[in-house]
Amino acid sequence: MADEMRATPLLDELEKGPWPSFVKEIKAAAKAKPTADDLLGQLELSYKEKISHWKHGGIVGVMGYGGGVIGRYSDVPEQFPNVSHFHTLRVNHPSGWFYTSDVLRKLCDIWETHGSDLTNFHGSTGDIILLGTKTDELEATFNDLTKLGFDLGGSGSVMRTPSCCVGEARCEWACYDTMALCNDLTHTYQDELHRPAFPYKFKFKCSGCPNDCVASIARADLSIIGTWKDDIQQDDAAVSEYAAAGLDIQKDVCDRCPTKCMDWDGKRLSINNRECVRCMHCINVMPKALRPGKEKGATLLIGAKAPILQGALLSSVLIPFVPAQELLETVKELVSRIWDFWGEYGNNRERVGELIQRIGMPAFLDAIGLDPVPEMVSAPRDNPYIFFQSEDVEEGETPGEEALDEAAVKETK
Amino acid sequence: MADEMRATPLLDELEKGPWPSFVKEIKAAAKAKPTADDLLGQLELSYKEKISHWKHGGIVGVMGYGGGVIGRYSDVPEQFPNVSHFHTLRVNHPSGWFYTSDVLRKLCDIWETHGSDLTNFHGSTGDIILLGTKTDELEATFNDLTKLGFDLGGSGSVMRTPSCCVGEARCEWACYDTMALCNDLTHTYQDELHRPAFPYKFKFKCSGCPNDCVASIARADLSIIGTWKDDIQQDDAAVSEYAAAGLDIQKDVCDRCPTKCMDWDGKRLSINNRECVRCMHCINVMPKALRPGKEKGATLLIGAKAPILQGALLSSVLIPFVPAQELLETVKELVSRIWDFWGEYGNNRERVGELIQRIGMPAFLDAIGLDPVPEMVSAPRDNPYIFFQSEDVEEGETPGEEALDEAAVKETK
Amino acid sequence: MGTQTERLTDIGPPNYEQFLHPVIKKNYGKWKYHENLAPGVLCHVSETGDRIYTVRAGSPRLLSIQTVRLFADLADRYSGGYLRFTSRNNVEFLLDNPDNIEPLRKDLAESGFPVGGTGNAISNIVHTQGWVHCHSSATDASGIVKAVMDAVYDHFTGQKLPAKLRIALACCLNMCGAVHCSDIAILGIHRRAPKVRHDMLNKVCEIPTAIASCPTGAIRSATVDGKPSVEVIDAQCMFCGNCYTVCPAMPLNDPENDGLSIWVGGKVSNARSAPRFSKLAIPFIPNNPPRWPEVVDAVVNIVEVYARNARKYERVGEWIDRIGWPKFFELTGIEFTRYHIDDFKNAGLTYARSAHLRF
Amino acid sequence: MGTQTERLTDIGPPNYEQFLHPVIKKNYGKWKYHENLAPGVLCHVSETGDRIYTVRAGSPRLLSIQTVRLFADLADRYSGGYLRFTSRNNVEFLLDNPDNIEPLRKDLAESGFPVGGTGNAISNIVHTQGWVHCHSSATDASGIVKAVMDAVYDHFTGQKLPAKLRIALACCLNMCGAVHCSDIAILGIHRRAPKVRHDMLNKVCEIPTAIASCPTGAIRSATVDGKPSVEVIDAQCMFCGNCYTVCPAMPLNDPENDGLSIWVGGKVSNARSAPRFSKLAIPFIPNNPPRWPEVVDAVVNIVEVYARNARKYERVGEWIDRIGWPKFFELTGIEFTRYHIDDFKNAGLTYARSAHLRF
Ligand code: SRM
Ligand code: SRM
Ligand code: SRM
Ligand code: SRM
Ligand code: SF4
Ligand code: SF4
Ligand code: SF4
Ligand code: SF4
Ligand code: SF4
Ligand code: SF4
Ligand code: SF4
Ligand code: SF4
Repeated sequence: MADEMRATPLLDELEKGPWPSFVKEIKAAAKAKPTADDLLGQLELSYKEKISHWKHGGIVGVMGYGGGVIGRYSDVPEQFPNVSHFHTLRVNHPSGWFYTSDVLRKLCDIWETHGSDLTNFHGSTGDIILLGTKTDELEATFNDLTKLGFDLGGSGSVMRTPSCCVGEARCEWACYDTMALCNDLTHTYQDELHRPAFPYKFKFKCSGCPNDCVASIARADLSIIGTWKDDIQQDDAAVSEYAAAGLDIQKDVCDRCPTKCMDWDGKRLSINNRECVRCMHCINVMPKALRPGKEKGATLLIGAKAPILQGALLSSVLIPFVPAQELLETVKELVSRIWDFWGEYGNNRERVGELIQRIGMPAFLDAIGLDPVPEMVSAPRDNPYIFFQSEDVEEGETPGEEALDEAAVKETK
Repeated sequence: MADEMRATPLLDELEKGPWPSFVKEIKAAAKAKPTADDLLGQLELSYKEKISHWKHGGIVGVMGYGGGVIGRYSDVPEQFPNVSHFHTLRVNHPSGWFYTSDVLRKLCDIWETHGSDLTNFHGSTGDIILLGTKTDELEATFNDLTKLGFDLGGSGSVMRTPSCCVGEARCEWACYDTMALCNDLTHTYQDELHRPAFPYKFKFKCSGCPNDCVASIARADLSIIGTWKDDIQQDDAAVSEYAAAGLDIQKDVCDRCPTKCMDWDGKRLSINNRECVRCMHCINVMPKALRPGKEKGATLLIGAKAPILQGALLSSVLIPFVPAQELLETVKELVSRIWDFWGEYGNNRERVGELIQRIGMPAFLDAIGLDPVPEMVSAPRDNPYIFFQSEDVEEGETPGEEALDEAAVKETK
Repeated sequence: MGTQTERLTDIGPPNYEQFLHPVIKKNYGKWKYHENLAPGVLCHVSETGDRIYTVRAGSPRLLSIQTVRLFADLADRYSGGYLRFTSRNNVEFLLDNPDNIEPLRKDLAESGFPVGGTGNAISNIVHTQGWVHCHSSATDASGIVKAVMDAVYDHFTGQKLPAKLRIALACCLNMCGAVHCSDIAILGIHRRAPKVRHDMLNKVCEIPTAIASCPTGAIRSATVDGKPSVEVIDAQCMFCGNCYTVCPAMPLNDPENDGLSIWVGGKVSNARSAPRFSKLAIPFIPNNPPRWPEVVDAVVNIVEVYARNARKYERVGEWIDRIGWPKFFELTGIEFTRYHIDDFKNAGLTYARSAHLRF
Repeated sequence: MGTQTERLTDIGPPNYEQFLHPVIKKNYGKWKYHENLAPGVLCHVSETGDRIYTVRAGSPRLLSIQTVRLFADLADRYSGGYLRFTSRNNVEFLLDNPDNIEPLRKDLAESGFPVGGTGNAISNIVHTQGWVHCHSSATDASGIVKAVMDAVYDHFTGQKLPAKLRIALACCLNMCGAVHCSDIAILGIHRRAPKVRHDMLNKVCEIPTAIASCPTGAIRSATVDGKPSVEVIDAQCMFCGNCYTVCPAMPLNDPENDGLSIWVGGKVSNARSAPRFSKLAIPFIPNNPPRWPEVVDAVVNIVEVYARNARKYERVGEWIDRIGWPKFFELTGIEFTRYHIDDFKNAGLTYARSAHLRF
């Protein structure tokens, strides 16, 4: 193929420096693959002109799937014919991104046969990204992938591949089995993942504790964050060792506790666990001495998303605590109610968090049949604009359906 | 007049109990005044029917003034003819609400001649309220008031009577002369106070320090709150006396400091004045030991208002610090620019705070010619929706346009 | 200003200086510190060593001239004729002679005016007109204030609370009295959409103004029996009353559905924490004149729970910051409902967007 | 699901269990505590006393199959063939034998892969496609990431920062890297309204969808040389790109006006303070490939000022909480402009509504 390399003076600058270079990666692939070589060329052109040379893809994909492939076309195909199509496949990753050398090699072999030799480990949703191939290779790639036991991830208005932190596989703080839950959800919702049936995308992310190592509260429509109900497990001997080893427990632990619910008298650390908000800080600082409690489970939060259209959202508390053993069932049951309502009342390209913003949490709770609890708010309303429901006022109209009335109605707000 | 009292079984219940009773006040007035007596009757009716019996006033007032009188009419005049009209006059109070027995008596005499004998000392804006008289008494009351040296306050879309805390008259913490400023503003803007020329009302309130004893940050379109620039004045001997007297300086002072910028080693209190946010707490707790600094002045904040229409607003920082001696001039100069812009661009019944909400602070600052400073915000924006101004942007071109073609079918993502 | 006739106009208020006690005039701007001698009694000490004594008495604010004259007499007798009113409508007598404090207190007590309201007390309730003078009131003001102050009287004459506790009342959403930043706010609310008086609307209101007045766009023009008028989409109305303010033909007063709501945790001062709005505690309590027992009980309950649980110097809102809202509802026994969750303009900014939870 | 043919479909991902190191399988859910042995090297200890050693190496994320195979070889050599990737796209080798740590580190170093990113370090930069694969990118992703990581390399291989420092990059406002909660976020932005391709718009887009896509209502339908199309009211456009996402005929890429913005102080974890968004630090830096020196300098400056001034355990945002935003701008020398003041949907909620000020 491309025996003597094309000139890429700009990109070559990015081979310098200590951090591993993506340019070296592309060049490595370019040795064998004209697609990668043309990618290199088009990228050099983008660096020169300071503009992307990709254009919107049409719908491309594999038979019977509504997503999983991102179509991309070069807008300078005459210069770079090998990337005139350059579609990526999104592939469900194994929970926790665990692999064996063997399975990785087999994935590489598949991509060597069908694609550009370029990948992302991983995409930010968590999928394995097979970066760039032609339309007619898609079906073949898919068939080899499924034979190896892999399947496509999502794109478009579908559920996206759930992701999770390493959890119980390698973390002492996991309050539930994140990898099992993530794997169960991915398998349970294969249809929702592969065939667009939603107003917009829907993402799950599972973190084993409030450190939230998969950033679920910032990126998931449903964020599942481990926590505990009882007291922090405390090993006084280990606390003393930390103190002896020079840790300033007052300053670095107690004073940093957001609720100041810890007391250190120089000998003994006492925690007022009823005031503790499970922030993890003290545990993070003294992993040998403190651990989450034994009554473990998770908090379910809803609605995170990126800024388009009305500004970014973090997920907000929907169910403060679900015991670990009830988690899968509770999530499934809850999600079915949420998807029903969202599917019916969500506008096109409206994330569930945006729907809640539009109609208000109270109407949303009515709709999915959840009772309001104070844990759902950082504070009650401060404005006096209370939409009293007809059933609560004298000579009111027929009760029932308020939520949906209000949902319909408050779109004007 | 009403020789034997009318029966008011409900209101009589409110003569019981230790707190001074407004019913007793109305009855006292009712002895001599049929108006007060009919007020009593109508109020008893309201208590029975749980509804107000006042109607919207038409515009009533005194010659040449556009406000200062609130017109009120009974909706049951046949039952209570003496309150068929029952208008109140709003009267500018002397700064700080200071009086002599002599001047109070003269005010009473005027009201005895022309009104219901009922008053409010004071209305929540700060005016003296002469509560209830007939239309044809208004002019006469006004003339007697002006002879005594009093004038009307505001109502409608005018500047309202400014108010201030007691300040330097009786408070050691005043960082500027609140009463002088309040009095100067009231006199400077008599025309704006008496003749509607604004989109809506405009209120000034002057507090001498961040304790804000006239609640200016919650109730004033322009809030003027005293503060200081240099270090807190500290009397170490007095600090020790507080400690000796049993004050827990660590717990009650240092630990309550919002920026934790105070250090108490059991002997000496040291304040990191650069971290101090002038909250007043430590001074409040130890008035003999700590006082505001010597470099005094005020912070100007803009835009507070009640919730109608878009929700209540607290004032926000416009000018972090104005030296005390420059305060009057600065406020006048600033206000003229604000009123010009608000007058031109404010919608009908739109407070200046609402105007700022609508167009955004940046545009407001441009309009009044003030430079942005970080003190104006609790934090910079978190949304990426920046309206870059044309002067900051190049006239750009979009290359590669020809490349767009119909091969790019409709996007689905 | 074509109105400048022989009449005196635009003279403004009299200059305050003529009303200042000589000791205050002399020490104006020279005050050094103050002491709280007893509830309602303050002593301010000047750099010059001079002292002025303040005796603060509670007032119903709605005063007959008879009572104003009584205050004048007491001032002549004890404070050289000098007195003032406070931003919370209490009356303050300014004495140069401490020996006059006790006799003044006695005389005030005999006439039924309690001395107090200073320090960590419940001071007078800032309030509004209510049924005494306002057409848009959803409730009375003075009556509830009287009933509540009777119930918390000992907190006015005492100073045993963790911090100042400010109560305010407004009789409709216009919130005259700015109750929106009070430790405890009592707010009159309507709960039914305005009943449009089609017969008169076109005569007494500008239809476009009425339509424009609605923050939720619930009002649209309509023709009713031939007359141009407006109609209100009930489901879209949150009863703010703004339409009634601009259009008399849209009354929303309603004996059955008007009532009170209770709000907590606001503050104005910058002391320690920043100023903040009060938050909803109780969405609705029916009007129950003459003494509104349910409102009184609700306020007393919040005050007592606060007094028992808050730490020194914690205002109500600061106490709740520490214990969290769930605990507030638990301790007060107040029910948390869907109405507590904001669904107005900035709905969503008050949702709990973290995993910080107490169990 | 009419697609159930002989083809395998909807099988989902392979079960993770088959990829777990035996020690992990055995101690799954039994981990007791961990130690950070060195930058990039963790030791997790189980209740059973077993230990698993993790060696974390930096990765460019965009990997050729050659490099993936290299990782596989190293895993075979040192970690029984077991490895994983992290949520920040680093690769982790899982070892049961600590003697393999050093040789593995050496081999990785020789192939150019640094070990680090644990503890109080700057870990890998979460990022997106950029010019490598996305049409809406206002900048490249991988190139800036490479240039920045070269500059902060010692913070990846070291752990000397006050706390973890998370950097993320997204090449347009869609924010695929979810950069909105990062200690330092690098965000590609457009600054010019879309140039409408009237010639083809009607053929490739639904006009109503295009109009509806605009959050500010800046798009309205128009007919241009007889063709149905849309026009953009420039003054109302804030360049979000949503119209381009739904309509290929509305490109807003522009070499002169596209570039970067820098955001600071966000976090995701609930440790100490609640999760929060990043706030605007620098509104615009022009694209300057191949190494974007201005962006690199801006990031390095913020990192170094933070490293010098923050206290132990203070994330960037927590540090700014303590010193205040004015001080942040003063210390970093970044100019505060009108663009820093929010004027979008909830404008006003970020205004300073207290008298708490430092001088
Ligand atoms: C590949 C990936 C970036 C990466 O390099 O890793 C990506 C790439 C694209 N994203 Fe994304 N998003 C990717 C993760 C995300 C994330 C992060 C996450 O999932 O945790 C977000 C923010 C979280 C969220 O969902 O809000 C994200 C928010 C968006 C949005 C804005 C969605 C919103 O509601 O605001 C769009 C716009 C859209 O959906 O039309 C978008 C659209 C796109 C499109 C499809 C742009 C388009 O219209 O074609 C990009 C295709 C690029 C390409 O050429 O391949 N992408 N996108 C990530 C998916 C890889 C994977 O499957 O693992
Ligand atoms: C008398 C007084 C209440 C009292 O009992 O003390 C009062 C009474 C009225 N206010 Fe007020 N407001 C009074 C202080 C306030 C305050 C407090 C303040 O000024 O510090 C506020 C909140 C602060 C603010 O301005 O935002 C206030 C916010 C309103 C509003 C809402 C304004 C807004 O922008 O949200 C209205 C509605 C309006 O203006 O149409 C209003 C309207 C009214 C009207 C005129 C109702 C009407 O439409 O006719 C009331 C006349 C009652 C009557 O029959 O006399 N009143 N009003 C206060 C004036 C006395 C005085 O001059 O000293
Ligand atoms: C007389 C008055 C000013 C006036 O010109 O009328 C006044 C006078 C004083 N205030 Fe005040 N405040 C007065 C209304 C206020 C208000 C406004 C209000 O209540 O509507 C506030 C804001 C309330 C709020 O935050 O919601 C107010 C917040 C304070 C504070 C801060 C308290 C706190 O911890 O938040 C202090 C400091 C303190 O008490 O330690 C203070 C302190 C003081 C001092 C001690 C100042 C001094 O050195 O003289 C004065 C005696 C206070 C006392 O009552 O013990 N004053 N003070 C007002 C009396 C009202 C009344 O009759 O009760
Ligand atoms: C491997 C990984 C999870 C995974 O399944 O991939 C992971 C693993 C661990 N995290 Fe994490 N975190 C990982 C991403 C995250 C993220 C998500 C992100 O960065 O996008 C966060 C949220 C970041 C944020 O707040 O913006 C995160 C916030 C934490 C924290 C809280 C730090 C803080 O003070 O805010 C801790 C506790 C600590 O470090 O003391 C923590 C602690 C840990 C511990 C010590 C947990 C344990 O006991 O094993 C693990 C080693 C940490 C280390 O690197 O020193 N992990 N951790 C992720 C490694 C990413 C990387 O390659 O660097
Ligand atoms: S989120 Fe918690 S449980 Fe999961 S890896 Fe991070 S620290 Fe461990
Ligand atoms: S977890 Fe957080 S809140 Fe709980 S005690 Fe530890 S530091 Fe305090
Ligand atoms: S605001 Fe400050 S200066 Fe004014 S009275 Fe209150 S404490 Fe004194
Ligand atoms: S005034 Fe407030 S911020 Fe300043 S030192 Fe005193 S307590 Fe701290
Ligand atoms: S609060 Fe409402 S009802 Fe009460 S006086 Fe003000 S406007 Fe009238
Ligand atoms: S009361 Fe308020 S919300 Fe209801 S119609 Fe009138 S203006 Fe609209
Ligand atoms: S951030 Fe924007 S430009 Fe970058 S990959 Fe995502 S959609 Fe494409
Ligand atoms: S870029 Fe965004 S704001 Fe501008 S026209 Fe398109 S959608 Fe509207």
